[in-house]
Amino acid sequence: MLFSNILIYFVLIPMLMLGGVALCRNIKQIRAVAVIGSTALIALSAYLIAEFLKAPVEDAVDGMYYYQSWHWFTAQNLNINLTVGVDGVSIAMLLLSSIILFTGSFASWTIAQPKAFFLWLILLSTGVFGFFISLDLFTMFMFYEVALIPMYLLIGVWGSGNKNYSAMKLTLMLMGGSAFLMLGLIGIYYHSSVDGHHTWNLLEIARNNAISTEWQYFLFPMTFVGFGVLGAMFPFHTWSPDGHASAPTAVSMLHAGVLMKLGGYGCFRVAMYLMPQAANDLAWIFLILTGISVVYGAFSACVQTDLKYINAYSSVSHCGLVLFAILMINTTAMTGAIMQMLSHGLMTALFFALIGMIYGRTHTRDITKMGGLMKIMPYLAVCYVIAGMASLGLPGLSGFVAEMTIFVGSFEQGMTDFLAGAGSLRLVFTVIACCSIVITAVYILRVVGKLLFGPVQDKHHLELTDATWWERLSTATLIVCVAAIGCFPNFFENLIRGTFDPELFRAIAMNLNF
Amino acid sequence: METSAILILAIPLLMFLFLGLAGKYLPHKWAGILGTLGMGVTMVLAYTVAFEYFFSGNSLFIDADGNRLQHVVFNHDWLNFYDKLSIRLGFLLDPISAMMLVVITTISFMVHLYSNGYMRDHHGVWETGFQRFYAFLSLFSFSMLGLVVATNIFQMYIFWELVGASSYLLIGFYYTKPSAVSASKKAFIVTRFADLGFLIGILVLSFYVGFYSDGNITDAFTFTSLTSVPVDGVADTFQVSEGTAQVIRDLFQNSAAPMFMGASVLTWALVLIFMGGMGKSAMMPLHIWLPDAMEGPTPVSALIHAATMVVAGVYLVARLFPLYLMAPAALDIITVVGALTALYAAMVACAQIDIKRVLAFSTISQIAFMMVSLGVTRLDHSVALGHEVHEGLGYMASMFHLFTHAMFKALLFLGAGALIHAIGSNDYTAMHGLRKYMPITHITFLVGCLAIAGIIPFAGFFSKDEILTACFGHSTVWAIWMALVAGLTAFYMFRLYFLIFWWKEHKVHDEHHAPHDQPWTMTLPLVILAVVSVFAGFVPFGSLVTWNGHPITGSGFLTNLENLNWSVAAISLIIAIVGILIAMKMYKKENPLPEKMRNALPALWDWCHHRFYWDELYQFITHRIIFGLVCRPIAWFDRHIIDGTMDAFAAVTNKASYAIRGFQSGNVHMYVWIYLIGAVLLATVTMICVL
Amino acid sequence: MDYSQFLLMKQEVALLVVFLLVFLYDTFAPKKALNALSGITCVLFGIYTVACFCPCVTGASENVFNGMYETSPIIAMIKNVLNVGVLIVLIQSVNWANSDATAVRRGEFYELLLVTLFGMYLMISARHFLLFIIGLESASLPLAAMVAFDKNRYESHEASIKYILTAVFSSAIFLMGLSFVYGLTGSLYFSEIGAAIAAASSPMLICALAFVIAGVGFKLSLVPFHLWTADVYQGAPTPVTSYLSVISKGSAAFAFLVILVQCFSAVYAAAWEWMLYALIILTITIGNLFAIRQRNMKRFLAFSSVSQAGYIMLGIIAMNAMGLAAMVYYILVYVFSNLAAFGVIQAIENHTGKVDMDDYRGLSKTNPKLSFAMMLAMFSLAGIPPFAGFFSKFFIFTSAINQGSIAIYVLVLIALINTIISLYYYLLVVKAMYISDETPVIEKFKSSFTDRLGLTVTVAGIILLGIVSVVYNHILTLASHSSLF
Amino acid sequence: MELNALYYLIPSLIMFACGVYGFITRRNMIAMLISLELMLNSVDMNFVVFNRFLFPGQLDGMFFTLFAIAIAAAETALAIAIVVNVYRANNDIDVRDICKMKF
Repeated sequence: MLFSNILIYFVLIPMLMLGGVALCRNIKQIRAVAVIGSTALIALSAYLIAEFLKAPVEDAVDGMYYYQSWHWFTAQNLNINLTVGVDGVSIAMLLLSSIILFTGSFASWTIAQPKAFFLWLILLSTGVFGFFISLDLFTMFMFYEVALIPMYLLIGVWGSGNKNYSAMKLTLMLMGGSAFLMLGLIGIYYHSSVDGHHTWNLLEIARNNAISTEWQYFLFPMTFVGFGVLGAMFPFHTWSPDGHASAPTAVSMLHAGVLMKLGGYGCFRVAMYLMPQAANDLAWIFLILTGISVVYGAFSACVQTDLKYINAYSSVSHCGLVLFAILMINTTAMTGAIMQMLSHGLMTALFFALIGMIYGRTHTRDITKMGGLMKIMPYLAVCYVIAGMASLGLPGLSGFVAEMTIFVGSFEQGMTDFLAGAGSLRLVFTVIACCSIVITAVYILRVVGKLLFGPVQDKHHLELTDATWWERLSTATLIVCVAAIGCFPNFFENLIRGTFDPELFRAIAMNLNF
Repeated sequence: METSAILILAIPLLMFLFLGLAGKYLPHKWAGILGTLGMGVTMVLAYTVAFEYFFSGNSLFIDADGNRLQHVVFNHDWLNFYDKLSIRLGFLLDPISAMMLVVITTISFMVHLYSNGYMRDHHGVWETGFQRFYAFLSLFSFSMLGLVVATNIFQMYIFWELVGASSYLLIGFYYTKPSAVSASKKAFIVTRFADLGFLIGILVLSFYVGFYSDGNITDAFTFTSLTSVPVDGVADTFQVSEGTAQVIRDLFQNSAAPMFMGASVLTWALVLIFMGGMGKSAMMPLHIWLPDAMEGPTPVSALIHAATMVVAGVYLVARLFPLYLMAPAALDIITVVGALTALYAAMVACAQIDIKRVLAFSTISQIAFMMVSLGVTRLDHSVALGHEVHEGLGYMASMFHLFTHAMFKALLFLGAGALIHAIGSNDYTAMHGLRKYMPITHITFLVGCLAIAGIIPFAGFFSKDEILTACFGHSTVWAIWMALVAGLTAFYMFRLYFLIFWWKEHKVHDEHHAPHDQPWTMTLPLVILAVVSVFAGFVPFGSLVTWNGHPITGSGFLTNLENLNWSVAAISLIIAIVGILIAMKMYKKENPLPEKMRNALPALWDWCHHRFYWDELYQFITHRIIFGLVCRPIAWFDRHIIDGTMDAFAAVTNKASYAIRGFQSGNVHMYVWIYLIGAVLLATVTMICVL
Repeated sequence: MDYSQFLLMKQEVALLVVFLLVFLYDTFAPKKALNALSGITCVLFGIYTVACFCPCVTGASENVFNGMYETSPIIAMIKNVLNVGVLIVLIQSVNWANSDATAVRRGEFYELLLVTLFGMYLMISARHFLLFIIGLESASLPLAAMVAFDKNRYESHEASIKYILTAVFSSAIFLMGLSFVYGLTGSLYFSEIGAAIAAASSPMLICALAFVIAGVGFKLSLVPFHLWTADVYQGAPTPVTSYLSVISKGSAAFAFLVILVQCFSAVYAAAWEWMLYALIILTITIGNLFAIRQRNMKRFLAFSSVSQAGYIMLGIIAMNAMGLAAMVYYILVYVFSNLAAFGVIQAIENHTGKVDMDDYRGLSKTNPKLSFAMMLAMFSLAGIPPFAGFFSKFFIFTSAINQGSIAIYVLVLIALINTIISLYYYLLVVKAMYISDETPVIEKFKSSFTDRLGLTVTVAGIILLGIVSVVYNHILTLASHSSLF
Repeated sequence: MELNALYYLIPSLIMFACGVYGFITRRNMIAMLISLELMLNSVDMNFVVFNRFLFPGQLDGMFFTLFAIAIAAAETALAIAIVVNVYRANNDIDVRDICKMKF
């Protein structure tokens, strides 16, 4: 039965929410639907975590729990199934998504045209949830694109500033990425067959490991770039600053918090998982690109004056670190990458929520035109400082554990490579990436100093009010999550690490043997 | 024991959370009392723990031969990187951590107490954010305590960062003042830059330890084993855990160990770690944040930027000292950096007007003393001016000085705070001749000055004397250099003292508003610290704190006096007295001598007064080079080249669209032409290709 | 003669019956009763459409008239797809047909339309060029008359003269090509031609091939044979445009596949594979480039349909059942998507006479439902999930890549990149309707029952056709049983 | 002199070419239609000739020609009707004047 599998509810609940919102008559009902739905999703993912942590290994199919497959397009060896299954990483991502949807609902408490807004927002999250539970390349890709297109309208209609341009640019660039991706996926489908039996099933493809090396060299860049565009990999990141700057609050939150994670998730779950040989051989190309992303984004952020641009570039830097760590192809660094995804997701959502709330009051995002907000809206300002601290890697908050794990893992890999005579690329880029912690501190403190501290710049701002209860709830939730990861990292790392067991993740095993 | 240990960390943390979250709803007074009480309890606990460690004679802490042992009270996994490496959080008791517990809790408690008075104005109106202030103080105390009891280098790094952040918050306490904001930013970023070195150093160390050992790196990384490295000829290490210790030792001594630019990678690692220490301890050239950090409230300066946080660098080197012992090159670097910094800071301190800045530079200079002292420590037997030097004396001296310096420097800062609070200005030009108005402050300040100048029997004398002895034992050049710096120290401290309390009569406009001693909350800590500063010199450090736990002196009250190297003591005393006398001559009474000297060497004055233009240099590097030549071009590149390329795709598509629109001319003839050409081309091209 | 053969031509015969009924009613009904003509036609055709879904051919394929005519489940399927499209066109055209200007001639419209549909049936089923040419001409000549249907609009005349001149020219070229084929093989049966030219290619064959491709490419509006498309689509009455853009194109695509596969499969790699690559790239790219600039919605959709034709062609490349199924499915989805778009355009045109994209600004505020339908249509055309267009695009790309060479990857990549351009201009429409802040040009109005019915059907199709996998699975099963390959 | 297929085919091709040329150069629509007739007739000739000379045993080509003639007639009739229509609307049958819809 379709509904006997718990995972399907991650898609089903958003769909019900869609229906619910469509039937709503006023904003109160819409809020209720959004909040109830997203709370249910959080509960569901929490339940999943609890179950996962005590589930016996035998229940898993290649590390995937709740594995189940339903026929969809199956005529004539097409073999498109609706295959679901989760491992620790997917669960972590599901939890992240539901939390951000929850907080995003609160952040858009008083949005204009709420019905349409929530419809699109929930459609977007349907895509996100579907993507994370899917184990079938086709389904995965479908949900991936479902998550992309609502962005256009969400930014276009509810955005601000140069929204037409940004929305179009974002959509086209991301779709451009998915064009490469689609080609890559179809290529994988055709070249992974054993005995003429084609399959879209991720696990089967990985198990067969039948893609020839030459084809891996062709398909790996396709898929990696395809997902990398969404992961804001240099030089395909340029949609991100404009897109984030124009998007409304909840959309920025969801986009930076969750959608960009789709990119990183896809990179390892599809590109590296299915094509281990190419992942090992071609990692250096992308390592250079992502290494550049890390410092490049950070440096760019240093001189921006628009709050959202600063944060968008910081996302480029942090998400660059995710891909960077994934490309280290070792368990520690990749675990760190996922931690960084979680951490960045929550913290950047917090940032965007706060920026949205500040912008909603001051009607400007130019840091040169604001100042001394700590005096005017202390709650928001304190939250901003906390977010900033998380971003620059203060221990006790999530950023530190993620970055530390990444650095330890990458350094280990870099030195191993170096000592094995395999070049010092990883080592050099690890050191370069480490430098980002300083640059991050520079731009974070620059903003905090200019925006929150110092004398009040604009006298009109003195009349502004502090956060409302829904804004407090939204930000407090995120802060609690950020602190939870920061204080109890082992809980989350234990969730994640299983995915990158060399026995399951062939690329790591290859890298180790090398 | 374990309960006390947990409570020592937990009370300040909980206090931070409570005051941070609920402080707004508490009356100011209660927030202050609560914070102070919390810290008081912590202090008592720390005292009991330290007392138990040093004096109980428990076999956990001291072995049969009287060697002190390292004891891990608890140690829990916090973050597993991989099966061999994880971060543990724990509580390590050994001589230096027990000593630091005492120092930190004492000073912190004094500052908590003192702030009750300091953080309100003469009419008793509380500073805005008073509760926040106490929350931050608690956070800082928690971080600092966590740092000193760290069981491993990762834990140290974690709390190291937390200390940095709480320092940031406290320096920027007056957040509406732009100078405070930029000072806090500067402090954070400079130390962060240093931490980058620390981080990479840790990574290098952790990798090599893991690479060469089959065992668990986490265990190896616990200080108990990191510092139990057997050193040639000396067996008395804390606790030899063979496997990992042997690995580390091999790493250093194995000629096959990897080299990088002529030095072993491990030496590099230690130098990088020392870079972290340079940042926190404000060694040149990373010292520039400390003088600016005086923008924070004065009690904060006393707590963080005089007594505790800034010595974290020294503590770090001391922690890893057995490792440094195996990399003499790293120690030499520490010596040179320390010596240069000491002189530099002392010179600059002579030309400052702001009393807190003088104290700040004196702090830098004194910490440099400790660094030098560590840097000159070797285990070979050496002789200083005819007397044999105890093995590892420098280490002991450094820790001793750390201890005494914390006391008298906190005293000086709190005294300065009292003055500032009374006068409302940081400049000595606004003070002069205050001795009659603020007698308690005057006396305590004088005690502090005497202590730092190294006049017998004040605390500073003993510790500084040991340092100089250690220097003489290692290298006469550095010893003389440091002795001169000690003289300068005496000079600038008494310059400050005379300019504040003498020089000329204080002008009082209104009897009611004449400066006066502060309330008991402020004077009590002064008095207590003054008393400590007088007697701290007699603490038998040689029997309590040594690099390997092996006592080098007896434990009597007068041990320090008995063990004095009198030749060295004489030199340092003479130099100090000369310094004081010159200061007295120049500054006791208003006279034109200082002016004359300034005019005689204007360049020297300018350079000293402007701190050798380091700030300007940094300003140039950060703003012109980093921002102007890196950030801006990158941002430009992003907007115009990368973005431009993407936009160009769109523009080209549009252009192409316009360019080819002529084909759709609306003319049937044209349509047919194109049709025909298409068909014929299709045929001919295929024919050419196929046939 | 075995008259039972006609039973196998059930669909054609039934269509003729419908045609006759309509014709007779139009001729003999009293003037007052003529108002019911539109309704009657829709109902009759609806019944016919539903009836056709009952399986008529069970086996793989059946030949009639010595193999001149063939029918098989997949052929019945494509005809059904066309029927559904025509039914929707008919429903959507009711308003237009009943308007004052056309009311007197609406009978002719229906009759011409049904005749062209009959011609298309023949094109699809023909296995002999004589039958094919009859089908082709009867599918295209009446269309010229239909294009000229709006007597009072100048554009209509211009469109029809352009159409007839180029169409006849094209059929002359096509016939020339056919004569070469005949000269080479001595037969006009597809199967015999295919057998005869199994040998190596000759210049004459290549010429013949190029001319045949040009001739059918004209109907499909492949670049560079597409130039009539935009003008005709713009000038023709909107129901005719929608009919032209989906039904005519769908049938031509299928016929094209049959001709290429049955007659010329022997010289696939040697000759027409590369021709097709070039045509596909040109068609998709040029169609897109032209579409970017268009402001007139009909002209805009004309160019969009040009580029869609390129995607349809991808189904031919694979030369297997999967490609065939993907193509049929693509046409089906395209029918629904494009007709949804045209449905909205018609509804607005009938009420306000506006067809400019700029007039659509702020449409979502005054007519949210119409804008919603339009948006879904645009998303589906652009291939956005979960709408049907995504599935059809995915399947057609998948089937094309089945061919396996690296060249096909490049081709598909170009096609995929072109989807980005197409997404851009489809989003322009969405932007005009939803994002533009200007005051709406079009007033709020209530569309008629038939408009709403048509749009409901198409929107339901757009949403369901993809997700409900039965449709594609069914088509794929039918295609795999086809005897074409 | 033996008459072979080429003797017929070459004039036929010339006819076709003339037709194309006329179609492309003449601006009068009636003249264009005449050119079209030329093209169609050359095709008819081709079919007949191929049938007669290459495949004399069958009648496919012949019949095809018959049909083609009929279709050509239908085309012409329709085209002329439309030309008349255009003339009414435009007072002109110059093909270059009917290019209001372009780009």
